[in-house]
Amino acid sequence: MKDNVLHIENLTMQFGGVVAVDNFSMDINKGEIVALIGPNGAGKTTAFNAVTGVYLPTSGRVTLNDENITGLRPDQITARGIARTFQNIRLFSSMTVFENVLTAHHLRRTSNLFSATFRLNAMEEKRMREDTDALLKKVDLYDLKDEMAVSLPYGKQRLLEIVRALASGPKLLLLDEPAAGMNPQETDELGEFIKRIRTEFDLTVFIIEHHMNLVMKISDRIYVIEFGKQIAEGRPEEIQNNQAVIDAYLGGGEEL
Amino acid sequence: MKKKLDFPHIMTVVIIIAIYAAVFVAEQTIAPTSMLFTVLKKGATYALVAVSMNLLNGFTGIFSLGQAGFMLIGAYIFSIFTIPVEQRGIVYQYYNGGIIQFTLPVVIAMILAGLVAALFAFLIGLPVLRLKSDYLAIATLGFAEIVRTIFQWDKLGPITNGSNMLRLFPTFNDFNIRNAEGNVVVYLSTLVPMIIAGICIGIILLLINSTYGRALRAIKDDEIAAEAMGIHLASHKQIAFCVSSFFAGVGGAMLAMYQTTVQAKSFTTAMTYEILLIVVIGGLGSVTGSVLASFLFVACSEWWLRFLDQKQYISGHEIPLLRNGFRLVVFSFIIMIVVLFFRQGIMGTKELPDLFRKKKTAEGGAK
Amino acid sequence: MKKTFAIIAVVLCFCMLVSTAAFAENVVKIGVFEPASGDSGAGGKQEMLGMQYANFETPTVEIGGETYKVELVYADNGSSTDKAPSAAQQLVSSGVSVVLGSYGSGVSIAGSQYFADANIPAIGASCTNPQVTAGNDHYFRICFLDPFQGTVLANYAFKELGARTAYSLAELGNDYDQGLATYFKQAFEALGGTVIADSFPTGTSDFTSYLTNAQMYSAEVFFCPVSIAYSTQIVQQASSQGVTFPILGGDTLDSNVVANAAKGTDVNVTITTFYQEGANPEFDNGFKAWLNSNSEYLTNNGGNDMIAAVSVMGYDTYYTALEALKAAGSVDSAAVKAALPGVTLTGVSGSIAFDEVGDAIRTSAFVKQVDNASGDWNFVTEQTVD
Amino acid sequence: MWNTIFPYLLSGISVGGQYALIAIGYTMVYGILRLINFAHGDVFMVAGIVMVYMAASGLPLWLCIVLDLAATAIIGFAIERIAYKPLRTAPRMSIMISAIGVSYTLQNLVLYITGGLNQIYPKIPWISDSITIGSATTKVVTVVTPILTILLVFALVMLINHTKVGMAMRAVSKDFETSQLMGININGVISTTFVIGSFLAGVGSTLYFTNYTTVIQTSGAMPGLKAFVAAVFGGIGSVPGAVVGAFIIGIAENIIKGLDIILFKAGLISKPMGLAIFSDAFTFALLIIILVVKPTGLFGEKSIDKV
Repeated sequence: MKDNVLHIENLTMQFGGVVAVDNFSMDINKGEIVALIGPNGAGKTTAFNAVTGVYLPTSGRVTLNDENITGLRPDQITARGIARTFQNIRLFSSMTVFENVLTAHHLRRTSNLFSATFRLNAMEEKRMREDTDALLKKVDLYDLKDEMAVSLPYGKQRLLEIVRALASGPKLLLLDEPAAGMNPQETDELGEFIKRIRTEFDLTVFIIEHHMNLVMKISDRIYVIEFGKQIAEGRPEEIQNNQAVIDAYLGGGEEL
Repeated sequence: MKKKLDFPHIMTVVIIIAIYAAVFVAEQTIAPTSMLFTVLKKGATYALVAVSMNLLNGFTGIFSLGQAGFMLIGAYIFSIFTIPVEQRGIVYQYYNGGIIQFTLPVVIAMILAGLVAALFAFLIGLPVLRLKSDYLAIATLGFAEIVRTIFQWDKLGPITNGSNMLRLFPTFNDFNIRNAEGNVVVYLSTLVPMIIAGICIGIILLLINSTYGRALRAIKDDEIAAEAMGIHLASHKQIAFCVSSFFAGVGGAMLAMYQTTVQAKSFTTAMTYEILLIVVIGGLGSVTGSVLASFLFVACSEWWLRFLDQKQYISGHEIPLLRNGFRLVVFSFIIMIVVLFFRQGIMGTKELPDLFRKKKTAEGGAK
Repeated sequence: MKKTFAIIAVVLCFCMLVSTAAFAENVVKIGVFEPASGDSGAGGKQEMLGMQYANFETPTVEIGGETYKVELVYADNGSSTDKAPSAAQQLVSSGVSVVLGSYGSGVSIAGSQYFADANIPAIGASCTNPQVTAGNDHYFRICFLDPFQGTVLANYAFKELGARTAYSLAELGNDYDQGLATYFKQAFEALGGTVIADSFPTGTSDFTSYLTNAQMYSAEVFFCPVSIAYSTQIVQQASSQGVTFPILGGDTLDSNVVANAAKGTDVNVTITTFYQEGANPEFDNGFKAWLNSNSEYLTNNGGNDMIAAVSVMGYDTYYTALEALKAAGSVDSAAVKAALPGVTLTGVSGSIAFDEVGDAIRTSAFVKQVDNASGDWNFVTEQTVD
Repeated sequence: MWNTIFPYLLSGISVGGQYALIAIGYTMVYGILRLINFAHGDVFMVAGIVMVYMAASGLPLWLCIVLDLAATAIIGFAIERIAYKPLRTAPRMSIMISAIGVSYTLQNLVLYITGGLNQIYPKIPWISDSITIGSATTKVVTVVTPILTILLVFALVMLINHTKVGMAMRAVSKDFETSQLMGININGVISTTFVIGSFLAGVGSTLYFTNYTTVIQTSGAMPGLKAFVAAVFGGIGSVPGAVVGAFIIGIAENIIKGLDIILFKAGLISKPMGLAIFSDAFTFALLIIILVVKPTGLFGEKSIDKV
């Protein structure tokens, strides 16, 4: 497979007797936007957590650019180029917008504890701050930079979380229900934004989302899972007409 | 951080310089026996320890209750290495003068005190920092108790003097400059400890405002998000734990100098609780708050509220309730009121410069 | 929020000013550096009672031709070496001419440097550890020392009780306990006996296993030179464990609290001390009458009017201080300090004079034993060591 | 060998039973509020002080015990209402600090009332008498304690498993918010927990102070801490776990006190090492080891953090 970024192979995640993800495999290629959908409780976030190292997979393998990242810690995985957002927003509540984004630069530091404390890293610190400013300008959050992150309106918080993830310099961005709680207009803007950053930051995007309009509009390919198992894979129009998918959503007793 | 000093920062610097100048003048003019100096000396010591605890509990969100243990280590290391050789025979009376037969200069001994405390913190941090909040609290508390026992063990007597008192090491009064006759020319016994504490707190502030400080605050706010941002939890918690313990160790050395004697027995959990209460009264996450609260706490307990412990008469009538112990009762009620009704403490998460800034709606609204 | 704190601070400052406002001329302040709380609180209070009684008896003193009213200034050192510094500092800052105390050697040592720095002399009533007066010129004491007391106890255990194995139990971090235990061990082993020494951490209340240890080692005497708080528990637990060895202690055990604990049991409690009730009937009667005049005094004396030796020592310390003030002819602490080495007087506990270190010249100690039926102390012998 | 160890074992079982009664209070409160009630050891101490003053007032002893237990339960209830309830929505650290504040306050109040003097606990007939079992002589209370403890624990487990209140308690400890939504009277359940916990601490205090006779303001600190360690050791939230933990810790600390002679008689050491002083430290070392090896304790349930 060409330009493979993320490769998941026979991933299984078990909690006690519950199998949350069952022998799941997938591939994401460079520059793609790939969506993972499925009814509530299908194991989507669990799969995300297994990829980002929050959970240790029961079995299976995850590789990033052909490097095995199974069993690495979340911070190691982020360092290798996977950044993520969370289903329920996890911003740093005691920090401003600016500081939230600045914190992501900590990962790429060259200073050590001593040089940072005694300001021997002034150049680097200056660069971090300038980069943060530049990034905030790019995404139109610069005017809000000194606001406390948690005092922003909901939509902006979602946006800020994505920007914070971008600041860590990822190759692959994982978005966990970024449109949750957004109105249709905000959702549309989000879709445009995701497409825009893919180009501007040379990204590959892996997204979990319930807003079908958004998913169908921006995804290159879609994976569908139910009870932890893959039931379909394909381009948006293929998925829309897939009987198994329709059954899962309508017949599974799920309220959409 | 910013090169340009804005008005709030200028005011802060002015205030700090003014305080130090006032202390210097006061020391030369007021009788050295005044309680004021006792309060300032002990206050400076507690301020350093409280700030170091705040670094853990307030800024990193690690609920550690091992402070007394690290102070004990610091106090012991300092005093063991600074007792003059000729006095060791008296101090280590049951151990033939002990086995350490050299002394280190005060400053080096203080740094060593911090380093040894940090080393212990590193070793204990390896297993316990993985634990969650309350478990961590109780494990560090247990660690402090274990340290206290080990230092009292008879078999270590040649080093630690067993459970007996260490004394005759340099104290704050040795910072006074004396003339040939031994009379004090310049009083520095209060100013120097305040400067030492000031420098240490300054370093902690620099750390808090560095990229590492931001990482620590990120951990406090949300461990999972911090980890997803590439912050290695274990090593950063370890950094906070070791740095905090380093300064707790230095604080322990200062406490030794203040007390003039050191004994493992007195470094109890009650001491840790006392410091924790100071941190809470000052505001978890405010260095200024911890410093202010330390001086207030010490002043109240050692000075201002002392009259509550003595019988008092107003125009011949004895005021009821006042007798030994009443001070502590009043004191505990004040603390309970702060804990229950002023949860943010004196400063919340604000620092001194913030007081000179116009109120930000974002921050003010959160309370 | 901030206002509240400001108001509290202002009110406190005001209260403080009111409280420290001094009036009346010709007052000489004597500091009472004693534990009123903590493990040694009971002993400290009894020692204070002696000073208070002496102050009641002689409330004024002639200094340099003028009559001064004596004001006792109290500071509770809480029986702990970390609270002692601020208590000492409190006395120093209130301008005392001389300090009395403390019960407990550890706290005396812990406060010592503060008195030295302020050039204020201190007179210990019952702090028997050599370290209190060693290496300084401001600390004096009117009691005997632990090397002496330890030897007396060891002799008594070895010769009178015929013990060859002794179990000694001391509190960790208590300089008095550890010191006396060490001197006892040295003396007892010099006589040819064996001592097994154990220590317990502060705050212990379960002594059963330590008593079991002594039984297991087949100890013939249980030596516990510990605070009143611990000795009462040891005595009671020894009784319920049915131990057969006698319990031997130092001057700290000389308290009606301990005697009460042994009352009605068959535990033999023997101690060395400074004074035996009955030796000075005039003092005894006066003191008892005074104690009975006020319920608070009685409470502080452990509930009855039995005379503790430390009360006598406190009483004598007060008069020693008055003598020093008279000799100095001034209330200046430095003058008092200079006058102290030459002070001699005949106190209730015997004649008092200081040697070059500042220790009392004493060559005898009383040995007393609890009468298990009445809960009184019975005089056994007066021991001297050359 | 057995004769050497037996007396220590007996002391250990006795003190273990007393720790167990305190530990139950810790474990139940933790199970429901996720709060280390640092003041619990002081409630235990206050129970002792109240008893001393009641007995001194001349009331018959049996009435004193009944009133003392009632008073202790009320104190526990009052502490929860005054110091913890207002902080229900605050961060956990705030409540824990409030608990430390309560502990500080109780100790200082007792210091003030007693004037810092040791109080002698009244002698309760029969259980204060001495008996001889095998190679050890001890008080009757030593033997009574474990039996009474096990009976009380049995009653408590029955209460938790077979009554409505018990079911509510279990529900609240499983999921605080959902139970609230299901109409369980949360405050009622929490108060009940505190009342039961304090009552048992009161019983523990009667047994403990009958054995060790002296009460001062700091009497509750160490037993409280040890009981808490026992609760964590056994798996906090689990009543049987707390009891097993308490017995293990009680026995371990007494064995350590006699370790020198045990090792000596076993021929492993030739002279005493002064190991007895490690009796408290060993408890904490045990705690750290169990936390590191099995953070949920011997009988604790594992919980997964949701991301």
